Amino acid sequence: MLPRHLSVPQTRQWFILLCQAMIDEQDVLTRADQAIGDGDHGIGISRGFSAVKLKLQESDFATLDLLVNAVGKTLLISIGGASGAIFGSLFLGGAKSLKDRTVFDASSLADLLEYGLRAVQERGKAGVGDKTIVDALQPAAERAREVQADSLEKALAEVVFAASQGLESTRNLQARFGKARPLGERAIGHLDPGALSFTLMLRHLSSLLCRVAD
Amino acid sequence: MLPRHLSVPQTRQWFILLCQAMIDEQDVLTRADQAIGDGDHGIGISRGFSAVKLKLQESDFATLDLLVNAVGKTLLISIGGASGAIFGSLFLGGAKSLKDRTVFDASSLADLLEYGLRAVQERGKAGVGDKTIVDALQPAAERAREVQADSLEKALAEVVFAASQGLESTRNLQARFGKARPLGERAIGHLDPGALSFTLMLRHLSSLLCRVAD
Amino acid sequence: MIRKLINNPAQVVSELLEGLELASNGAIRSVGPIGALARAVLPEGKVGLLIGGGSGHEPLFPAFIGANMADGAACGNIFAAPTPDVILAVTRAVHRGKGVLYAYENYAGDVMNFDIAAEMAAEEGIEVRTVRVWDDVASAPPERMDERRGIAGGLLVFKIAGAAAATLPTLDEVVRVAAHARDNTRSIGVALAAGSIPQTGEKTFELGDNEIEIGMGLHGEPGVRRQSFASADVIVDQMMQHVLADLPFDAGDEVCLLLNDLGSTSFMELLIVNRRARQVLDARRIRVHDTIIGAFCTCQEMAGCSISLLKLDDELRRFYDMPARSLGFTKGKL
Amino acid sequence: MIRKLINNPAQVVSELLEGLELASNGAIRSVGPIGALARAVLPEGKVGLLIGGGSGHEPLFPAFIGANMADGAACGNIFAAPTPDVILAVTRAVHRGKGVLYAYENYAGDVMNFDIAAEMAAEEGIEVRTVRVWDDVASAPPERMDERRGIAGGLLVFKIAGAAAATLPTLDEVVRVAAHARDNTRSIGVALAAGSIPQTGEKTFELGDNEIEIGMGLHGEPGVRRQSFASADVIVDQMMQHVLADLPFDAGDEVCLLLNDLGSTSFMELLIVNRRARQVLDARRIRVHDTIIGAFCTCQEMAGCSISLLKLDDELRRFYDMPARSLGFTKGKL
Ligand SMILES: Nc1ncnc2c1ncn2[C@@H]1O[C@H](COP(=O)(O)OP(=O)(O)O)[C@@H](O)[C@H]1O
Ligand SMILES: Nc1ncnc2c1ncn2[C@@H]1O[C@H](COP(=O)(O)OP(=O)(O)O)[C@@H](O)[C@H]1O
Ligand SMILES: [Mg+2]
Ligand SMILES: [Mg+2]
Ligand SMILES: [Mg+2]
Ligand SMILES: [Mg+2]
Repeated sequence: MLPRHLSVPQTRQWFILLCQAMIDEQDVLTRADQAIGDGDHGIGISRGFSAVKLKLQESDFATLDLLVNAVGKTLLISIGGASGAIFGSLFLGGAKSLKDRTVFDASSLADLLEYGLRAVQERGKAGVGDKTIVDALQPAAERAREVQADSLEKALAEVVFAASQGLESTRNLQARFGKARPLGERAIGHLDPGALSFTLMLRHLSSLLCRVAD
Repeated sequence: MLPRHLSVPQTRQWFILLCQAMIDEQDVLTRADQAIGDGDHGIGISRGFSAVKLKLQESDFATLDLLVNAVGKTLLISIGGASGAIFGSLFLGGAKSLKDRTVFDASSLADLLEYGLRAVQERGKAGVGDKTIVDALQPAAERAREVQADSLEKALAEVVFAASQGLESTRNLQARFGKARPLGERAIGHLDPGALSFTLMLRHLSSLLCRVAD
Repeated sequence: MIRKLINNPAQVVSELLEGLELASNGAIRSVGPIGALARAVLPEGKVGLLIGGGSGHEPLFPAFIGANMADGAACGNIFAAPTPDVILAVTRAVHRGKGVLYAYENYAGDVMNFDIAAEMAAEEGIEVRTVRVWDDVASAPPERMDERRGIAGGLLVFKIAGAAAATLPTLDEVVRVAAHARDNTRSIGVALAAGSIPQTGEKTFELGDNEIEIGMGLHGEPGVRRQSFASADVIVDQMMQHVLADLPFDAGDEVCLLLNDLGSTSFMELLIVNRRARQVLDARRIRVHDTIIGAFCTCQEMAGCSISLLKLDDELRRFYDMPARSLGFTKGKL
Repeated sequence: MIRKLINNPAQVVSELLEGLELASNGAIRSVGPIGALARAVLPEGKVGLLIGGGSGHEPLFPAFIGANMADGAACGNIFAAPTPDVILAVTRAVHRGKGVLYAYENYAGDVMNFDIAAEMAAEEGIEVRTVRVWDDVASAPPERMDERRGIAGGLLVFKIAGAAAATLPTLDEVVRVAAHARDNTRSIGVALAAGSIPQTGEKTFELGDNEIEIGMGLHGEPGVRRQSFASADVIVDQMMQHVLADLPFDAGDEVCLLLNDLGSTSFMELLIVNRRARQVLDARRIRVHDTIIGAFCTCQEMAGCSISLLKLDDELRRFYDMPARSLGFTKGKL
């Protein structure tokens, strides 16, 4: 039986496992960004999560906000480009909702995604339908709020599904932000790279939960 | 029976026929110069003989030296590169030996090649064995002197043979001049482009003799 | 197998910046994390000019640091906007009490990272203003001007901003002049073949054997439309058509003309492009004050060029004509 | 299908020169048959400096016409030395009573055509002297120095000759300074991929997928030896080894360093090459006075670069430091 929630050390270990999984997604994300962007998203995400892995391995964190803030700050100063600012803002915004909390449960997930979404939209001004990360992040945040009373494991499965639907919705959208924008219709038929990396992140968090030691 | 010699108008027609034949050698000469040079010899020769063809068609010439001088001057100012100076000098030098002559016979050929060789060697300083045009020009000039009493047709056949042997000798030589020089042994196995174009010129003169109208 | 004169592909940015620093003989130094460079000597009371963006487009951005040019540059990874910590480090280094102008090209990543840095600088009491370059007429319609991409026209804006920042006493005035230059600059590119990302060797885009793309973006973002290959004159006519109609440039105007190699197009081809561009301008009675030809804003070994036009007035001409010196661009005065 | 921004391949030279003339806004004009260009305004009593050679290597030669640079240029067809009539026309145009210096790169075609022109000029009473550039250390052993090819180091020689011709009163003195610069200049190139001849689209040489060639000539003439591809540092170490040993350059020397793109190698790669070159020079206690980086002497879209070193003394430094202005090279003084 998977734990209903994680301690801060367990969350740290969980995030470290996530890092390696995201590093291994480099080629998939490179191809996605080649189709409708400049081909650097995979390298950026891989560089970002490599830096986070080092950061989390070298120190402990007393509370969730300190842990999540460290993830956000590290992504912000290591990925660069649009997704650096976006992923950085997501975690930095999310950390604000976890002040002094020491238990990562479904409600922590809901708070992190809600505040993260707010920060991303304040920074990037994109909304659902603009073919950006928001198309996966918003449905994920909304679903997380609905299942915040469930176990972390169950909530994550729901949130992953919501994000995946949002990701798939980006296939038929034209981009209103970022390097795909000038493509017009030529962006149709391709998934948004940022929405893809965000959804892959949630999928790995969900599948890695079982490997977090008690 | 081919004429023992040609008048100036006949020689002009003969040279005009030569021009088209040399223009058509562009690809052969390009490949030869690609192997051990910079690949522009074919373009240069084609450009040069196109200019000569125009020059000879637009005016008549009273004497052989005026005709041959016009060929030399035109090649000099249209080919460019090493072969422009070399072919220009060959004909300009040769023209000096034909002052006020109006009959092109085997002895005219011998004089033209001898004075041409002298001008080329004064300009380029190359000798037999240096893998340049001189390796074909010198034997041709020497053979021409030996057969200067024969008919033009018979003399040309001998001169073509001598030039061809000289050309073939360049295959196993290292270059001491021009762009092939730094190749060292790597030039071995390839004919010298300048020797090739000179030999082709003599071969075409020989085969075109029969088409010169009486 | 990536056939480029690089070492470890992952170290490309730090090594190119080290090479630039060495080439400057001490005039340019690192002022923080990798990517943060600034002039070693900066007069007190000068308005600071900070430019920057993703690497891989050299000489753009760091090779434009210099006298009467940029005071510092924040350089990101290949094709990735610089991170806020790098931008902030350069901001502190170039701040001489009169505030700092951020001038960069209008890409989502740049806008967000530079905004975050500007907020951080404000918290430290450093006033920052921003002028974004959006000269690529092919990247969005005129009514959505602020969605347009920035390409080689940025050199003209940075050159004028550099001259203004070296002479005008306040940030407001420097911002006004820089924005005015930006508003008068229009560019368009044409792509003949893709460059490749140094780390992966992947091509930035695919073009058919007989295809070119007018309006192609600097990072290989697809442009207006693909069409079959044509002669230089045919291509230049179309490019000039786009650019001239956009400002618009009218008879009697005076312009500066920038012909920029995107990576592997020869100076010879740029001269042939210039021949046609001048024929078009002369026919429309548009005078050319000065012409700049070379590789200033590139995309690795991409084949193609961009044409940029800056409409001059007395003010812009004054700053344009001022001498300037940097490793990637020099404007002499004898 | 030749994917280049050209029109009729047979008109490439005349069109590129027309484009250069237009870019000069009247400062450079045609002075005879195609290929003959000179400055429109030349002071009386000036020693004339005429440079030239085959086209296809732009900016070299015509884009180096300008103030404190060359007074005129004789340009041949692609990769073919200019013809004597073109050289003579430029000679007449740049002659201001003090004679003319021919400075060009040491190729058989150039030597013969320029010699013919010099003889023609002498017949018209114009004194002509000649300095040939042979900076390519890989093209012949030191004992046969005058058989060596000229490559990008020619820019440094022409720059110094231009400054000398603008200041020194006699042809003899200008010749002495130019020859002194030539004697102190050494270069070597490395080829990664071939360029192609515009008229035919033919590659100038073939290299295996995993091959590079150190010492490769400018026109694609084969170099010293082929070897397998390696990292920038490994390649630069070998190149510097060749060049430094040749003069030789010793500890305590002061040099100018030129890193020249041969056509499609990025400014980024040249900065990475510079990083290693400086490490080698610093380790040998050889000081670098100035560094020039860019595409000055190219071979169409050839990938690769050349490294040139000029050993300075007080005289050469004075002329090197003088400002200069041309479309292809500018040295500023603020
Ligand atoms: N304004 C924005 N708001 C939200 N997400 C954005 C915005 N701009 C870009 N993105 C996200 O960034 C992703 C591209 O990331 P990346 O390729 O690393 O950036 P860059 O465009 O700088 O190369 C896009 O797929 C999109 O999801
Ligand atoms: N010094 C010389 N003397 C005689 N012939 C020469 C000399 N230098 C070059 N050549 C001839 O010129 C030919 C090359 O011509 P071409 O390719 O047109 O000149 P370039 O080397 O300028 O490209 C060589 O094959 C050689 O026969
Ligand atoms: Mg991208
Ligand atoms: Mg040749
Ligand atoms: Mg990017
Ligand atoms: Mg040649």
